[in-house]
Amino acid sequence: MQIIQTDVVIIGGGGAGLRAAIAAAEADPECRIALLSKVYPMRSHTVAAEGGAAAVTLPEDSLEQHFQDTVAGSDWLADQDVVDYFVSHAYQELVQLERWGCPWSRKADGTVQVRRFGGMKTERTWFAADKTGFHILHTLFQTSLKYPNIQRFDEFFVLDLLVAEQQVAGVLAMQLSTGELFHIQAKSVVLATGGAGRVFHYNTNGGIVTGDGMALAYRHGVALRDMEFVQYHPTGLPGSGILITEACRGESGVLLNKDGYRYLQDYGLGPETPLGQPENKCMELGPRDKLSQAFWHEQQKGRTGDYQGHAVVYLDLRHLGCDKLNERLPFICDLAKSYVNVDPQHQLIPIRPAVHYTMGGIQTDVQCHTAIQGLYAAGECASVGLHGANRLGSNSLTELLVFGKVAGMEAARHARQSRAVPEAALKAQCQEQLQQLQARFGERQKDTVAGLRREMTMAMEQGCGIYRDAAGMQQCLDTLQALKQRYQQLKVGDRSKVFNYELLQHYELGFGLDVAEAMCASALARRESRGSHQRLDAGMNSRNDSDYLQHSLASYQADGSARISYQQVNITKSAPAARLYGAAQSKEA
Amino acid sequence: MKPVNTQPKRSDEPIWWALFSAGGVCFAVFLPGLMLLLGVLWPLGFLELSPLNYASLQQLAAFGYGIPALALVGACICLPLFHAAHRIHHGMHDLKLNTGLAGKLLCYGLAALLSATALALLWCVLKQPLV
Amino acid sequence: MTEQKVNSSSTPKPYHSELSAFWWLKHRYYLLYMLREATVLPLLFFLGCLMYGLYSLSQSEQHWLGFVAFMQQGWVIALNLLAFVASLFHAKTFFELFPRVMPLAPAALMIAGQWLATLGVATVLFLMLGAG
Amino acid sequence: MEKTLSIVRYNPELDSQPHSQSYQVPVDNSTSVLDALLYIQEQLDPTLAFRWSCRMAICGSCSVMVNGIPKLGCKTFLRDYGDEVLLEPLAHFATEKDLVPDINVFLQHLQQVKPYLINPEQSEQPHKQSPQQLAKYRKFANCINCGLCYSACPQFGLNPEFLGPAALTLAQRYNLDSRDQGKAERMPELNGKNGVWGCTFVGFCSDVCPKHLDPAAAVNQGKVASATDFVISMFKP
Repeated sequence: MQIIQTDVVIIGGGGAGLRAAIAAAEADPECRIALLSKVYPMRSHTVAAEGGAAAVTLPEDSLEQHFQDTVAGSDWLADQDVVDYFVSHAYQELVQLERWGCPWSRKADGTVQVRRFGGMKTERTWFAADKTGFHILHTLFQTSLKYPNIQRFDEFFVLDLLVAEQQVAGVLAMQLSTGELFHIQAKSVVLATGGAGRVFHYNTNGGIVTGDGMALAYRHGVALRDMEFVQYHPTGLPGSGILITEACRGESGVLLNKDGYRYLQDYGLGPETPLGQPENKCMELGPRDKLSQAFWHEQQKGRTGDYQGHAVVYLDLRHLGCDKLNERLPFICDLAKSYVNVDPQHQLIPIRPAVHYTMGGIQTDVQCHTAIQGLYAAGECASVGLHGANRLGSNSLTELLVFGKVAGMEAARHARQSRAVPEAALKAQCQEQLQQLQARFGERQKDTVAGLRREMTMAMEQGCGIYRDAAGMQQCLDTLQALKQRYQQLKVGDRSKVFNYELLQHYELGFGLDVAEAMCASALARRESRGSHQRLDAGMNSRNDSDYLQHSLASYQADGSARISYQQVNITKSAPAARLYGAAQSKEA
Repeated sequence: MKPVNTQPKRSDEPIWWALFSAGGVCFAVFLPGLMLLLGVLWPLGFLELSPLNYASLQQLAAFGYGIPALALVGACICLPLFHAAHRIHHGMHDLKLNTGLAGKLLCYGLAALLSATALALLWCVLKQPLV
Repeated sequence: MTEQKVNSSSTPKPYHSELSAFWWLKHRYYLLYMLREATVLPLLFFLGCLMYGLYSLSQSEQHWLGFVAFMQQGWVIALNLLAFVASLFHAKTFFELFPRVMPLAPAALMIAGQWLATLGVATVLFLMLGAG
Repeated sequence: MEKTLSIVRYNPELDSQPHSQSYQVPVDNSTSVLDALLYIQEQLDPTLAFRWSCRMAICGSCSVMVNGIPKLGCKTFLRDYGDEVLLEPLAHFATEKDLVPDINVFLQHLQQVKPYLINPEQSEQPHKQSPQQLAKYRKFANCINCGLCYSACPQFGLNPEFLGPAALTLAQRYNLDSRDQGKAERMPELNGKNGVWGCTFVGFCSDVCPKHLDPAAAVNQGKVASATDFVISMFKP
């Protein structure tokens, strides 16, 4: 086992991790930063974000409106102090990225262009064609190359956080190319490991999005917050779940059912807006939870089409014309041609909802602190309290930047003043992990990693989908617990040290099972419907502020199960009200 | 991993590349017509090519076509020579014949030598007394 | 950003395979590349002919007639025909590369312009030498 | 319907050199090379090693040689191939295991060209940049670092110190950016024999680029820049 000493360890090389690394490097040039990632940073899933990043930009817009949209979008489960901080720091972060070279799309006068996005009152989404996440990630990665105090550990997989006396002291990681273990000692650790969409079967996420960081913190006693809120993106490709950005609708794309009818007008989002003239917060520009739920209802009514056995509705971009499609949505055209053999200029794109984003995550305060001293979290793996029960599109890319920076600066600050942790305790932890690692190897039995993973993802799909009920969730929870039992017996047959992906996936499955259980248990406990969490059970199919205007907290118990408790939501200026979209909100305003 | 050399030596390739490019243009623009005419059609007797006899060429030379003739030799012989030298030099590397500096000297040296010879021959033609 | 400094003395080595000198036979694209590079070989032959002509011109009419006879031999004509074809292949590749290296105008326009130049030069040569 | 995938495998702990192994894979009209690899790993042989993530041609992980041509596994469909398909690790890189190439040399080359905006001016406001100025470099900013161009480039195969298509394209991307002032810092790398002058315009890199960003053009535009820089340097003391 190699021992490496550093000041700040950042786990995850995506948008949040890179932003944190740069922030720490700038805050303190003396600070040694180790950036660990299980893939090369530019492979991180930030790369797949398409639509854009939100910040108040136009003169007619205001921080107040961005705040209101975000809070209403969250179904009042966002912490309003956090939203306040977020909206007021969003613009400067996007400008910072611009000054680092991000190729934002421009207006003719050379200023930054903004586009419409779902649930947003005003155009405030910065974009770089339809590859915004890609450009943000590569800009951050390339910028990070400037800083000599950022040391990269590419393709290192973190097996455990090292914690003693409620203070983090480093991580234990495995170098994938050699199988060698590294004890990396640090004073601060930032978790920036992304979401957990891969615990569901149909999702827009890359194969790496397995919830590792959430499980790492969870197992050390940090609560996972609001895990029942899992966002279904309304427009994924059938089968693969490949993301078709909301920007399609921002650019005036419309959704049709199998009869060619713009069905969203039946679900509180109408009246129908004229083709090519989208209106903010109406019809196709409603929030993602409402749109995905509308799909479910259409399916129940038998009004969805069929694409190779998948129920679908259709995204119509034909009226945008060749030039606009090429300028604004070139990647989408490419994806549609490659993966469903459709030319959006002339044909409808079959789409259906797919799991996209975990609103919940590692509980942190507005400064990204977790319950463990020196341990921070940012980005999708964290629940800083921004998204509540439903995230608005284009808030998460900005979140990476705003809170990635906070986490990096806080981690660097903490590293300067933290005290040493007794080494003996850490050594023991490393030894224990080493033993656990050895115990994973053995003769393969009937169960395989891939088999158990499939059972988990199907169970989540069935039990924790767009609409949920007690029986389905209970069944899902039982399945997950049974799978965890079987997981204990599951052995890795491949004993090779170099790029042992069977071993890696074994770990990932273990992390995923814990996260899935936290999701399911949190969902079962929330006996109301709010945002992305919609229940069919009698008496629970509407919002219940008197009992559930609270964050759920899932805590890891000794037996591996989740204990659910609740935490007050921080409400400062926006009292809970009805979420209004379509004509209703216009009247209100 | 090897340490990165942050200030690598400036390559002299721009000189050869410029000559190569100029020669490439000549090869593509001037030579196809010339090759077809002088190399194929004329020897086959498809064309009269009345100016292409010894006496007329001599007269052309005598009546002050020195500068155009120089340009013609430059464009049709010298620059294409450097074009060829450049491709052969890189072609050796492509074939893993690592001839190093010697190969480079040979390629561009020969091109220079032959160019000089062509110009010298032109000089002789122009200086020749009219018969 | 610094690279990770990691001791890996005991670890198994990645497999390196050397590129063979005949890598260009492996794929049609590479073969075309090598053909493009090889267009200079018949070019050199033609340049030799030109220099021979120049030499004979500098000597005497006798020499000149010798050169004319040389040019009329079958194998010389064949090689020069090859050189002509090679020059066209070279021209095609060269004209297509030019707008990518210097994107001054739409590529198709630049390519057409260059072919026009080649055609123009050939026409002038015909008129000067052939028509008289 | 089924197809046979011949996969070149190499386990450094056991093998002295690579060998190929065949697998039968069920295939339909939408099966990509990546889908087939995942099928093998999940159903037939969990020891098979390859990289992948986004499966939508943007993360650049799943690069592999398909019948001798570098391709993104997720964007290459078996419907376009015959009954037998050969998969090999990316050419011109060392192979760590099976289909996993060692791309550290590529990352080092990227770093060498200083691929970030260099501009000492401090401001709280964004630069102005017209759509025309953006269009000048935007194409070259679309590189996903998949490394296919390195596998297509014989010059990189012959000389691993050649900076290669993607790194030189990235240098050109920043040199062409109206907001950048770092060209002078980047040129020394480009001016060397392993910089732009290592290229002989084979052009295959542009052919295999999954994002069609024409790295060969970028590199050769770099030659013009380097030649200009050469002339300027002659007039400087």
